Amino acid sequence: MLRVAPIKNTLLDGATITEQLYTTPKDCEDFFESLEKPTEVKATPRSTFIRAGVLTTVLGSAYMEYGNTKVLAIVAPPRELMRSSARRMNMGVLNCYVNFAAFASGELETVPEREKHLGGMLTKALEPLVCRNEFLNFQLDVRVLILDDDGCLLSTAINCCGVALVECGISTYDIITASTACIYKNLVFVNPSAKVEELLGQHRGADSAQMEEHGLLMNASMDTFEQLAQCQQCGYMKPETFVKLLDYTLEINKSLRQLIRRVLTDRVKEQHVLDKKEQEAERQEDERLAGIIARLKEQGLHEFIQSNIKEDPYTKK
Amino acid sequence: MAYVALSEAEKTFILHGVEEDFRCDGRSRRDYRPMELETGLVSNASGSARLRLANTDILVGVKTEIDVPNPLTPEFGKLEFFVDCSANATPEFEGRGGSDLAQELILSLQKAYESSLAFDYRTLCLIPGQQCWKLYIDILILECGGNLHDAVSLAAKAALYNTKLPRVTATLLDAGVTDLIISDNPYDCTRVGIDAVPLLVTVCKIGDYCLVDPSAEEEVCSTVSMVVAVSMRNNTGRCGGYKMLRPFITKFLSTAYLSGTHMTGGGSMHRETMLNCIQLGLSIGEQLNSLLVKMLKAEEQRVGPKRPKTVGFLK
Amino acid sequence: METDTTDQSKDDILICLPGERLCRVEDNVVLGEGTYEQGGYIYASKSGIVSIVESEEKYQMVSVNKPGFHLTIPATGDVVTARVLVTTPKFAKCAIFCVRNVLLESSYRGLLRKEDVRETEKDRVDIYKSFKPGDIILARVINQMEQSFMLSTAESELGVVIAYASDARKNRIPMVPIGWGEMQCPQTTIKEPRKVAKVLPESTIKSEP
Amino acid sequence: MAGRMELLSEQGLRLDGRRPHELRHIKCKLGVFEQPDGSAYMEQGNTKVLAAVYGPHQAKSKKAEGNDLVINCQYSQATFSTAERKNRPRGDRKSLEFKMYLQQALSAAIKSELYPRSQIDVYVEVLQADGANYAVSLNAATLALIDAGICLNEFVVACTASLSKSNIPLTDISHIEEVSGGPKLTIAALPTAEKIAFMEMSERFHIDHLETVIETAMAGCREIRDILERAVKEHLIHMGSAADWARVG
Repeated sequence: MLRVAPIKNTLLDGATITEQLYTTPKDCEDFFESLEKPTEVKATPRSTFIRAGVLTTVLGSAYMEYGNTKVLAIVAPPRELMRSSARRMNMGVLNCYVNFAAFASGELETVPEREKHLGGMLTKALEPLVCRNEFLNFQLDVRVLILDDDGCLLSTAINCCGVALVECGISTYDIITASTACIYKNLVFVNPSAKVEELLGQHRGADSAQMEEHGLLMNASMDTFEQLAQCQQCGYMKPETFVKLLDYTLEINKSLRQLIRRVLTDRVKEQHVLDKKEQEAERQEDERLAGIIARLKEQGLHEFIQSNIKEDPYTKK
Repeated sequence: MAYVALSEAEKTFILHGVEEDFRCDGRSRRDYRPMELETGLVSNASGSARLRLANTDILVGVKTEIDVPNPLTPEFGKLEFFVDCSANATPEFEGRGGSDLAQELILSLQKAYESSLAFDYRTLCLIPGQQCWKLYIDILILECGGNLHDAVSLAAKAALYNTKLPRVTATLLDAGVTDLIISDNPYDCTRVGIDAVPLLVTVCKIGDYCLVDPSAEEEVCSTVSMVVAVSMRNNTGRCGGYKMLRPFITKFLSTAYLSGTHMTGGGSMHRETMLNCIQLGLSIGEQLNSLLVKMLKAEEQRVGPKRPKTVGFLK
Repeated sequence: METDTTDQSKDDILICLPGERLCRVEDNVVLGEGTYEQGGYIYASKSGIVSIVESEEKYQMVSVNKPGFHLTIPATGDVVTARVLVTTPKFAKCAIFCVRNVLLESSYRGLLRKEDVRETEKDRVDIYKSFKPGDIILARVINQMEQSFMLSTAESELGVVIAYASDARKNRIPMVPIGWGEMQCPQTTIKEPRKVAKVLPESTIKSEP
Repeated sequence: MAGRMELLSEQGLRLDGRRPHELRHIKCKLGVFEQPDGSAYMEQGNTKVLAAVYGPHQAKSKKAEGNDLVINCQYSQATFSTAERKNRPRGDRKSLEFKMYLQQALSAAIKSELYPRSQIDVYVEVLQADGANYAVSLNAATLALIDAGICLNEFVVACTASLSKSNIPLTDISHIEEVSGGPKLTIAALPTAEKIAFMEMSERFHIDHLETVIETAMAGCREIRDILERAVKEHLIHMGSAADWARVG
């Protein structure tokens, strides 16, 4: 009776995805029981690792691990706008593409739809962040590759893209931080894992009639002017719980912001040191050249020097 | 949305209008434009509705199909949205032009209808685990006059109200296989429960004021807008004792829930402005919902001679 | 300024991140690169080192420059180096591959119209007498259209910098300018009309005997 | 033609009770929308079609060859228009085919010498398909062109015709008659000038019946033209009444 969609996945022929998400509703119930219920809500981010400039081939790249959700973001320098659509106001266009790695998620038939959904939401979150009036008539492509999916996919992707944009030198109004919180059977989970998120998805929120509220809230904020870039809620909740979850996520965002600021500052120092070394090497090179010229000059080969070393007109020293 | 080119002077004119709470078409910040709603236009579809909000024209058709339920939710039916931007609205929608706008509308509708508290999927189930109804909600956008989210959600709710699912009886054949007999008597049908179905209310921020039902011009000069999905749920459990006062009571006891809000428009918002956007959206959503349900019931009562032949586009 | 100043002692560079407030807007403060102004204050929009440059009439330019590499987009008014791809009677299509002295990673499309080739007698310009496909030119960006940049070589120090003789030989050597309208190939002494850029110092131009 | 249902009962009535030469009931309205330059809605029996016209405006650069008029059509059918749900409104073979037929028929009607190097967009949306979709779309497109004020040589009108088993010609074929295997001839004609702009036929019948079937289709076209003309006059009077033309009568 079950329609099993045999999706041929070449990369996965050998390896099988170990943990199978639930197959029957019964699984959800006993998974939920097995879950250790958080007594009080600690609004702290998971253990995160962020590294800017991980790839040599691309100018702006960042890798982020949020718990065991692993995401890689790449920002290409702006290029001309391909299709000239009349809708373009006075701002540049931002396109975000999210792709799952072949081994990232178990059920493969929902992947293309989830990719489109995440891509759309990511574009909406990053639009207020980027100073789009500076690259008029240009389009900026941001690509995100999801290596491992353990919940909070969208918020991790937003954080990672924020770091990649700053790393690439695109001017942004502020540093963006995002986090997720959810509520299921009147229990608040912060940074839900993939299994908890699975509980909320596919209309299954209200198995038992007395279930009042369930839902998930993702919030991306920019704290210099306490602006909310994107606040996206799905599920079914009262306005009061909406505000409660919002405040939890804002708290998490604050601590995430410190972490990202430290990463970026270290990155700038590192590049500054690299720059210094480079300038140092360049200076030595010039001195060596000047030394050769001086030596040749004493030997009176003035015309020879003059004829083939033209004063380099283009680099204004 | 169809792109309306506005000069700076026009934008400031609209901005000042919004500040004085007197928009260029005379409405205040909380008013909606006049709407016309008609159900039962398309005879090929199980349910249909046409909504004309000023110059936004939406036609929704609901068609049904028998499908296998999702193994994770054996006793729930299925719902699928499809939005088509017809080129009638603007030449820009020709061919695949309107696909990103359509994608955005489908996403916000799917999120709003996702929770089973918002839409009662149990009514669509035939045989738990084996057979269930699958409703295709096809939305056709004929003219874009701004505020598409609200118009689309209102028309979808009206079409769902108008949907007539034929009664299905299951006979147990040998070897456990159940065979479904669908009755073809047009009047022997069940309806889909729509009281908790959410409505999308777009609260648009122009300058530092929030307004509802933005027209195409106001949408162009707004930096950011919040789409609030309002679902009314009358928790019948509590008012058990006042059976005879029920209609009066449920009006108060039905509380408004949020079933899928998100921000769109490419701007950002302060925390306080977002919260009073949500408050405004909730209050407007409640009024809109009660008005819609009253109107649908009224149209249903006009049966027999009083029922005008469907006027449709001929008005 | 709430930037962290802990490790500033080393070589007193001031690191800032996007969104950090730099200073208040006074009349003599000019917004530099990598900053934006909001509510009377100047904020950083890039991560990097803050530099305050005193220009002549006591104007301070606050700018943030990012160490490491520099992502540049040709802005209106920049002098760019471009290669001529296609010439038609009305315009020359070129690919911009370097802005000021920063080499770009991906080339941008440039368009040099006939009227913008030189200041004098604008309309009687023949593109094929000024540029040939394959030449390297210096030009100034005057406008940014939808799909490409509008270039102009109207000033005297703009125009062809490196040109190859148009007779297709393998090892082509660059031609030497002999005046502002012509270039000569040292091997085959063929003279070809070009709009030469006045960049080379006077002494290197051998005057016609 | 095995299993071809009997289109005509003994008493000479068709499946939906019409006489052989009778048309389905036609209702139409001009000026349905505000944003397009011209729009029209037409109902012929249960087939309901919306048409919108934009233009004449500058032709997109890639299509303007020479200085003649480009008619850009799009035929799309709502997913809920047929009994069986279509999963794509346009882009399938039939829509592209109808798009070409529309272009061919309309180019015969529009005076293209008045609009050199320009483009007219004609978009047709079928809300409900109950047979003769192409014919009703063309009639709706004609009304939309008139509403947009585009000069036409004459009303271009389309009508379908078929042949029952007992060789009696039938006009205006509905979906059931179409599906039950009867031959179907679609004619787009300029009735007063007795010219045929476009003709298409499915299934087959004997050659010497061709003459009578074409004649019935042309009679159908003339009848539809009169109905459309009455509707346009009514619309003009209604529009004109605002600026008191109505007294002209």
